Amino acid sequence: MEDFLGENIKTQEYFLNMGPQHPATHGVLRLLLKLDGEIVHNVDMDLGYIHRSIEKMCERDTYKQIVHLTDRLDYLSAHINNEAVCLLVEDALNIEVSDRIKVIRTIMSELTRLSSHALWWGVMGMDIGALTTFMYAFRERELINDIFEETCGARLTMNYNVIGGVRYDLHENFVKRVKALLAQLKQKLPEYDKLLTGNVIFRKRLEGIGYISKEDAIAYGLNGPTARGSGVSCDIRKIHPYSAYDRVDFEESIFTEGDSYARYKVRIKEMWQSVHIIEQLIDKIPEGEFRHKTKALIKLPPGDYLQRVETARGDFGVYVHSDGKKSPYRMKFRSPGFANLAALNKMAKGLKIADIVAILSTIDIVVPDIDR
Amino acid sequence: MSYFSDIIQGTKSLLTGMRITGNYFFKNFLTRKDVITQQYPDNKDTLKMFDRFRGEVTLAHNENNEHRCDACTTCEKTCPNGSLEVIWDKYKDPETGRNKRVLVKHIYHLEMCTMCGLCIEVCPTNALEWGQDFHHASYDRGQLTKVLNKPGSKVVAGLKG
Amino acid sequence: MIRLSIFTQIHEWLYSLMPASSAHILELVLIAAAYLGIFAILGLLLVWLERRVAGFFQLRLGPNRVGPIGLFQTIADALKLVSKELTGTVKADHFLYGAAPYFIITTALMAMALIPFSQEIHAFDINIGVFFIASVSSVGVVGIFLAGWASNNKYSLIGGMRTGIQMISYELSIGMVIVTMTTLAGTLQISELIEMQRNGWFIIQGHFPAILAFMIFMIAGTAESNRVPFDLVEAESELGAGFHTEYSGMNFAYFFLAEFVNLFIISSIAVVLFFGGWLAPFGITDGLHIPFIGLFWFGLKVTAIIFIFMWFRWTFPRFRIDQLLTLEWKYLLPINMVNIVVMALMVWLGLIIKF
Amino acid sequence: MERIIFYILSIIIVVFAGLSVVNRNIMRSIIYLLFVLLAFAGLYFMMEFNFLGAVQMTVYAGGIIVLYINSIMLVERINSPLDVAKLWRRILAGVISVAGAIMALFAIWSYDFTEVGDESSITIQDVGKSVLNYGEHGYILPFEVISMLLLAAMVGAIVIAKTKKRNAN
Repeated sequence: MEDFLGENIKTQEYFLNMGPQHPATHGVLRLLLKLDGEIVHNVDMDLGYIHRSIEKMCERDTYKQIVHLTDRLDYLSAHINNEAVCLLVEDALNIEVSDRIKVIRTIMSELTRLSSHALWWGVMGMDIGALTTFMYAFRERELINDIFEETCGARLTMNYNVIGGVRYDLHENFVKRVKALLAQLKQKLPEYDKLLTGNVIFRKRLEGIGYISKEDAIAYGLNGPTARGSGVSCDIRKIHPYSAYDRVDFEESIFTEGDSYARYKVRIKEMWQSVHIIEQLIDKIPEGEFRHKTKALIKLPPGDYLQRVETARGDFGVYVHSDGKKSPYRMKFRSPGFANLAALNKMAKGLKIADIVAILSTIDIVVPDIDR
Repeated sequence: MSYFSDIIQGTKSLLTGMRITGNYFFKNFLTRKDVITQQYPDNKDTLKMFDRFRGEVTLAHNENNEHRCDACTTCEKTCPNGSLEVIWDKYKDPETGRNKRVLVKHIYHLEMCTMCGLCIEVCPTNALEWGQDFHHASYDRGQLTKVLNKPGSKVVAGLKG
Repeated sequence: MIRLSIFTQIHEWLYSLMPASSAHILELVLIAAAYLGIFAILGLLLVWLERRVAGFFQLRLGPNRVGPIGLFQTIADALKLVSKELTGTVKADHFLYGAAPYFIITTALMAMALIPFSQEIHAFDINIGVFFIASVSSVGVVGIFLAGWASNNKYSLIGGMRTGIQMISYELSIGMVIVTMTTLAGTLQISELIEMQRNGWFIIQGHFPAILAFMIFMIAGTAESNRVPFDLVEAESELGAGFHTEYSGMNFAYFFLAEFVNLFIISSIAVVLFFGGWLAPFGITDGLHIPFIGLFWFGLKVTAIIFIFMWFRWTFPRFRIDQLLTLEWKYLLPINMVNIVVMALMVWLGLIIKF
Repeated sequence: MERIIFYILSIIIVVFAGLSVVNRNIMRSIIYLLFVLLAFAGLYFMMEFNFLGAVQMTVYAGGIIVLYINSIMLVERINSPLDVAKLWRRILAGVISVAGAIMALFAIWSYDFTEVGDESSITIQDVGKSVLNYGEHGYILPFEVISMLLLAAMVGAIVIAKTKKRNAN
């Protein structure tokens, strides 16, 4: 427009504070938008509104106490975060956990992923403007949460993993409930597709929006479904299999378009893959111990340790530098949301306000995960 | 020609979506079968949580108003948030003549508790238990600080600590 | 003018009581008051209906505590809103900020006067009927615009700007649909429009182009009443509450009420233009002299149309602003123009279905 | 009764017309202008020129004013009050407007108005027929000329939109 109008008539840029209290930012995230009318020229991410210094708290706590803190990072993949810390400590102490523990952990992780993606799907619809999807997604999510509550005792911050196993044995209803859930998911996931995926408005809102190329995705350190939407193969479950992932057959869901719709499709496919993984494991949960005895006070031998897991949002890394004391000298969480959010400016430049909301949704941010 | 096929495809996809929501509407309207929400305050009395539900930390009392806490303070040390405070007193056991601890107040700060369950795990005498109560809302923060041992309660006789 | 027998009695009683001029004024005031009452009741009822319907769509029950099946829920809400503090921003343009809700309320009321509730209850049967409603509702836009501007809030401003663009575009579609149907009917007067449908509703008389016009009308009507998928004006997930972000209490309630009354008005126009207004389907109740039967049929039809609008709302995602414009200017407008020609040809060649 | 309404409308027109000129807040000026236009529509309705009144509302109140607001919002200095013109300009403007008013009044007073009986109001058919009539009192020529003008405007708008798109690509 500026070329056409020449020097004399200019449009005025203005700033808009999106957040920290805004329905689209999924928490207390502040985006400072530089707008020209509706067109976004720049996005500044302003973080730190719910920083709780969890990493610093970890330096104070013993390893057993640290586990439950990780619930509070990415609260939608609480179980997987717990698992990361447990795996790290078990590796460092050379504890070989039984097959039963591995399988239980894997099933739980996949259930967590399903529940997280179900919530994401509902909220995605809400961000785009379809309010009903939220309730439909919660119907399935509630079933998963019931399974969690029956076995772990909590619905969100499960804190089910402990160092050396899991806290309780599986509840006797577990297998029955999971099978019912899988049956329902197989019936309802196509409904998700009909309601949202195929919808022409929805597709027009996402297709070609928020494009990020494969090179940029790698350069920005994107991970998880966000990167897989750009064709980057980065599934930790495939690259560094942990727990029982090496014995199940599943496909890494990769789409190469790099736009919001690709990221959306990745997550929908991941839900199907999770169903597939659980199906393989649920009938043959091996017998064995569900919890190995560990020392009352765990001390890691001095050294550096790293454990990566694939949460619902991507590559979650735990790094510990131990000096041999009862708590880590330094604990660092590499959270997937932080890296993914960093690419928002790249994705959203030149698009509209409504697109920012859609892109944020397809990145699937959880603000406590970003702020820690 | 894509202009017209776009219109037809788009309309079709919209109608597919409407069929799904419409199905649910009429099913619910006629039978209330798919309703997934609970009518909460109505079912307050019949609502039962799962056995392992972690509502709050409680100190188990038996029918004689006796608990199993010997005031060893392991739970207090283990708690990552400082939600538990064990206040104890010394007394001389008349039989053995040794100094022993007795529990005066087991204070529980619910507002600080993250329900991690470490205290219950480490308790050497299995005195602490999960409570099923979830009606924790209150207008006053002070009400969230609870004393776990009931008034007049004693330690179970013969407890080894 | 109002012609139902009880109204005639009141009319005569008033004129017998006092001189003609004062009776006339009093009658006008009474009618205005009656319409204000209808306005409020309709608004509250529709809000209740929306929430109830939304509940069923979303696997919930909706309001069901206050009164039988939650009917008094909205009254309780209205009481709450009345008792709330009216807040505003310091640097707002207070005159315009205060005036904006009344713009919308007034225009909605003016359009209400033309709604043919039944053969008898019809306050203002003007010879340009439908066109008048369209023109009045075009003024209502200014209210939303002002609310967005005067709030001195950027979210409101964006909402206001979006309204302007959206309304100007979609009024065109509504106008052209009206033109299409007038080509068939040959009149704009609402009572005549309805009487002409004794030989079959216009959607049957005009068959294919009329159905197309009806579909376009439903789309444009959704846009006119700012509902999903065209609720960019208040787009909750993008703009907070859009143009009424800064309004609270009763000022907010006015917007809310007017939105629902506008929905009713749009549905009424659809019923008048396509579904024969107060006429019974196939004239099944024509011989019977049941009081308020016209009101019953009209209400039934309008409720059905409103239900479709609600169905849209609880199914579809929201458009983006440029897609909204693309839809109007690239799809609806050309189709509409062709449709007018087709309709004119049909009327000319006498290809209309009449019973 | 009608007389009272007429006076009310006239007062609205005069007062708000004055306010819309005097006011230094551009947004308020527009709104006052809107009131003036709406009051004019009211006058038309009083005269049973229903179609004209409705057109007045749609085109002026609904269309032109919204366009004004839209374009004014694009102006950079919308928040600050308008500048006051120089004194000689104000005097000149005053003289011109007074002269215009005198001319208008002179024309009105010199014309010999005859009272028209209460005829039935003009229907849409009448309007349509006279617009597409090429005989006496027919408006077919201006109608077509205006449609050509609108076509030109539309083409212009498309050209502007297209230019932008080519640059973007």
